[in-house]
Amino acid sequence: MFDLSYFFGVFPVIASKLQVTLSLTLTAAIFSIVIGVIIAVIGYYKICFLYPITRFYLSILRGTPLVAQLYFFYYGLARVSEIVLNMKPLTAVALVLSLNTGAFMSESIRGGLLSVDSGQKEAAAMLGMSELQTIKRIVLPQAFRVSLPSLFNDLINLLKATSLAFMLGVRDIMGQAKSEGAQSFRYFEIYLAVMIIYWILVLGFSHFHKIMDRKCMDMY
Amino acid sequence: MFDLSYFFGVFPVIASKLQVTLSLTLTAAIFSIVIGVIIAVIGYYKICFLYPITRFYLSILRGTPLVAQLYFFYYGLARVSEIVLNMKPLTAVALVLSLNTGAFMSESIRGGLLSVDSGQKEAAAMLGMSELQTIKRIVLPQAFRVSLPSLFNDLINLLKATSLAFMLGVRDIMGQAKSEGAQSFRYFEIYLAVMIIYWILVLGFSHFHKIMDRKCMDMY
Amino acid sequence: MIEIRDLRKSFDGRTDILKDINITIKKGEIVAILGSSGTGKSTLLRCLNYLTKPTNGSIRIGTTSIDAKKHTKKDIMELRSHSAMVFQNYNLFKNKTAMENIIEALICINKKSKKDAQRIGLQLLEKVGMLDRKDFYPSKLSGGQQQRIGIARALAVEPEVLLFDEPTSALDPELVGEVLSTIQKVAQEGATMVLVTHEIMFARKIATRILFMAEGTIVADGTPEEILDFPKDERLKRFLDYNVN
Amino acid sequence: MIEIRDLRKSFDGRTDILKDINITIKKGEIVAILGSSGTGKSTLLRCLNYLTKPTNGSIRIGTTSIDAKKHTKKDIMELRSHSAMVFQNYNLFKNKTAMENIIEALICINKKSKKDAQRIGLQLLEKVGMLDRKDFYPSKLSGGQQQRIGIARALAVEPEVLLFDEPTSALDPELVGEVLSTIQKVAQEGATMVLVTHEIMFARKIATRILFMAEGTIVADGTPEEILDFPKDERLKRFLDYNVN
Amino acid sequence: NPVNKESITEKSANVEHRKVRIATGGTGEPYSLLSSDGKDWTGIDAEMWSEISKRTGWEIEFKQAEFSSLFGELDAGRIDVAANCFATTKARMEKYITSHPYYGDAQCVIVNEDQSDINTLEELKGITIGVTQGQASQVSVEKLADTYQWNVVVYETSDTGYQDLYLKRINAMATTDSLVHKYEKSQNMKFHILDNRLLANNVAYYFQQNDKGQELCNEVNQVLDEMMKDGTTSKIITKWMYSDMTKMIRD
Ligand SMILES: Nc1ncnc2c1ncn2[C@@H]1O[C@H](COP(=O)(O)OP(=O)(O)OP(=O)(O)O)[C@@H](O)[C@H]1O
Ligand SMILES: Nc1ncnc2c1ncn2[C@@H]1O[C@H](COP(=O)(O)OP(=O)(O)OP(=O)(O)O)[C@@H](O)[C@H]1O
Ligand SMILES: [Mg+2]
Ligand SMILES: [Mg+2]
Repeated sequence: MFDLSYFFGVFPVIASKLQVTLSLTLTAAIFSIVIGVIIAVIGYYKICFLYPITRFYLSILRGTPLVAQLYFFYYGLARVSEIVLNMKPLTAVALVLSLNTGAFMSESIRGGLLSVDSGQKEAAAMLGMSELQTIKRIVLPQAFRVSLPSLFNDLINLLKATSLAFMLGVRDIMGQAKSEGAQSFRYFEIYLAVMIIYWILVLGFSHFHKIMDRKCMDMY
Repeated sequence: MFDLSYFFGVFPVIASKLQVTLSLTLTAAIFSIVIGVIIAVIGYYKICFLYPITRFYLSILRGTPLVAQLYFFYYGLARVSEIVLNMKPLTAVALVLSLNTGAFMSESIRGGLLSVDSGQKEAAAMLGMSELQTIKRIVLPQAFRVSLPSLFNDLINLLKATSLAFMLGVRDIMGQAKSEGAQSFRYFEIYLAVMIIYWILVLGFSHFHKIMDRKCMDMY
Repeated sequence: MIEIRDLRKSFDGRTDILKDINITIKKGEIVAILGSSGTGKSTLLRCLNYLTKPTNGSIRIGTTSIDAKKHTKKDIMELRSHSAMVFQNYNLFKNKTAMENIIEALICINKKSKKDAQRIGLQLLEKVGMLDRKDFYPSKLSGGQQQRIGIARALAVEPEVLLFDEPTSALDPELVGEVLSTIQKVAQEGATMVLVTHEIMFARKIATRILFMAEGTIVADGTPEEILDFPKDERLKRFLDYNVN
Repeated sequence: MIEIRDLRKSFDGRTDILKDINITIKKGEIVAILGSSGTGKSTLLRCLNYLTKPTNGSIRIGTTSIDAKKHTKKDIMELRSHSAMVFQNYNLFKNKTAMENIIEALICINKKSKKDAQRIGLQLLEKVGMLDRKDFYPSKLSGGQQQRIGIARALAVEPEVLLFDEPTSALDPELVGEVLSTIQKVAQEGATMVLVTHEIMFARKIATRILFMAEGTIVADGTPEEILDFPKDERLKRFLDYNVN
Repeated sequence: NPVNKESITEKSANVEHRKVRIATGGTGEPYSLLSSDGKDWTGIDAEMWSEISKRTGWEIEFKQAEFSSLFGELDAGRIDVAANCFATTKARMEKYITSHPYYGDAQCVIVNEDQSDINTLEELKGITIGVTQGQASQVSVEKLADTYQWNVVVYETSDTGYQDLYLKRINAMATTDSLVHKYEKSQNMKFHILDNRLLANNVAYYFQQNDKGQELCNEVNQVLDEMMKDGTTSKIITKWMYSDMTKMIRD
């Protein structure tokens, strides 16, 4: 049933795409955390005209499936924009993933922002700190600790979502697995290989999470 | 290029699967919030022998792709378990989605739990409340407000993940869209229809979110 | 009623915040603890119901005795069942109204019906002059109002031992007077009390015995007269000299 | 220095917590506000720097005047730049150590170099007797220690107006004395001060003028002698009668 | 032997320089398979286009994309041809220009081995039958569903359908011969193919619905006709499908 030799043969083939998955994940993670923070802060202070815009952005990006977003971006916009037309598929995927994960992260961060008691914000205001200074120096560092578990949820979802690249013909781990599967139909072996690879990646993330968690805990 | 009449024709065809998507989402949502709360509480108190078990559960469920989980469950376990063999595909999908989303929700809730200051827990302990009573009556209600945005992130991810059902031959909105697309290749029209349907669903969720948010806000 | 033996507490494993504390308190005594800021008064009080876990030593309240080195969760729960505490920073439940804060333990520990609990709640709210604020959440109460709810919450469970950590810090003289009479009434009903306070006049009026703490130890122990009128310890003398009166 | 005109505040739109307050405070005055719990002392203080937005009326501090009905964010920022406040519940920054709490504004508002800021920070820590706790996070400080950091944080920015909300509630007499002398020293340097306190002796020692509040209005206003020794208002008389002394 | 990116480029370097961009699913022989580094292309379409390139001197550039994206690429004009042994259906032909068919794909119906006495669709009345989305058999089966009172389950990929059939969660599966052969071989399973066949579908290439597409299509049609006439197509198809399915092209 389970073909061990096939498994050991296919494992390195799939693992060879690690680099694509990882580089996509990390690139998009960096951009999305930036987007997430900015949108969360706008949402927190309900900054006049920016707020409705971000709400709309959130509702579209969170509200529609990622595949459809990528499709419209890469194939729809390509008809009107030379830039998109000539864009490398990897760039397009990274961009759409950043925008999408950014939307999710912004909500995770907003949750954390809610957890900081208003007393400290008042203290900052009374010292003459601007809202931006307050959020940067007082609120965000504390919100971060509370948001961390959710942000890692988002990161893991992002990692998995990079498999979207295969839609544009870029083979990541999952794309490679699908190709191999379509060829050999040995999905048990292939999925096991995929699970192990992702699992190790997520274990890596979790370790990183634990370190950050412990750092945050010191204060309390 | 964009065929309006095809769009209006395909829209109701896709929307006809709303019921599958919604019932899967709601069923799994209920189970996963229960799983999420239980695991979060175990993680919060690091309850002796349960804690490592839940950590392992989390690492597997969050660490491996949902497709692979479903495949191993529905096709792998079916070879050894009569129950799985005779399980309706919809049940299997709902089960795997609950277990998976539960893992994510548990982390979102754990973040919220971290936000409740220890002073209140001490007050509860001093009154003689057990840890379970404290968490139920004092900590969770307050954590909930902070976790809410992340939980809705998880809910939206769950909604999208129900498309996994198509793998087992159950057509939800996305499955219907894919299968229509494979027939006509009119992906622009089809994806637009899909986006609109999901978007409306998520708007519905967001409205619900806003109501709960406001309720929580009253206290502070 | 209360017996503390060789109590020692260190947060960082190096410096001792509490050093070899030995106290015996009899039933019905009202013990006030004085001492300057940061000497470990709150820590001592919190050790009494194991909110802060001592590093060393044993504590007995009523029939429950508990040792820092070996004890179970159940022991701690039992120890706590004998006492109730008013916190220095109130620690009210933020998701509960004033009334709900007071009756929380009645419903959830004493298994009183909601109606009974509310009857008791109303009496206590009346006693601390907060009837008109009964449905306010803590975030909408003034400092003194929060403190009074904290006191009412502790009184509600009618414990054998009451621990007060600066129960009057946010109260004006008028309310201090009322709290004083409430506490004295409870004391007459047989409860034992340990109060941390920095209001010497309040200590004099209420206490049957005063402990003076400095640098984690008890340096003076006696009746209010002995401690306040005829202080012997140098640090105590200096402490009293600064008294604004 | 400070001018309050027709100040009114209502949280729920029905009951007025503050009613038609009119006060003028001259430069260098030390004004103590007395009154029982829940009469609106903290609210009045918080209105002075718009942490609580008044429902009605205008406030002037120094050169900045601001009206409840029409003002910009910039106006509020400017108003706040004239004053600093010590909160009743301290409100320290939880993610910053004692030292960092004090120098936060120096670095971030006054644009001092880190070295300069720390020099000032050390002086202030010394003044409030907290040098040995400079790297502690607020959660690891005792109540009185937190309060002293709160005071140091407000003093650090050297504002024209200092607002104190029960600055000595968690302090023992020895420290109260020290805070008193610190505040008097700052006053001599020309700062104006408004203090909410319920320690009448403290008010008598420090204040050049005392306001007595009841039910959201100022019912008595005068020198400490006028207010404390020859009270006229009935409520004031009762309030003073309860004084534990 | 596989088509290789470099070899094609080399060959065409000295001929008239014209580049034709092809997208393919590339997920499996006998139709179309791209190697994991994306450089080699094998299967029917690979050999067909290798031959077309030889005859025209065009430079061939191929790339992989998932099913839905393939046509997105075509719409966006990033590619000129979609090639993956696509069956022609009415709906598809309305949206795109299709070349002349190069073979006809017949679909079969399979059941589990222990039901090898079943040989006609009549005997499968009222059962549950699986098909894979996008395959020509989906249309055929859905058309016949009423007649035979079938409960049709559409799968996203063939594999899960075969698995369900093997586990007897469904009774039959409509698929293609070549796929069944391949699956049986790789999984060590045995299915029974009914004698009764489903309809055949023509297989062709897709071009953009515009003048440029039409022009290219016409040129490709010319070559395809040539290849059909001299038996090259027949040879390629027979090599991969084990029978000459060019005979099954329908009008
Ligand atoms: N969690 C902690 N970690 C480290 N040190 C602590 C912690 N909690 C308290 N301390 C230190 O222990 C000492 C005693 O604190 P405690 O709260 O008992 O003082 P206190 O006598 O109640 O003072 P106050 O009158 O100011 O409330 C203080 O110096 C404080 O800095
Ligand atoms: N956010 C709020 N919403 C509604 N009511 C409030 C709010 N904040 C304060 N109050 C009410 O306003 C009144 C005045 O509060 P304030 O804090 O000014 O009292 P105070 O004079 O400072 O009392 P204390 O001496 O107890 O601190 C109180 O009765 C309180 O319940
Ligand atoms: Mg204390
Ligand atoms: Mg107040």
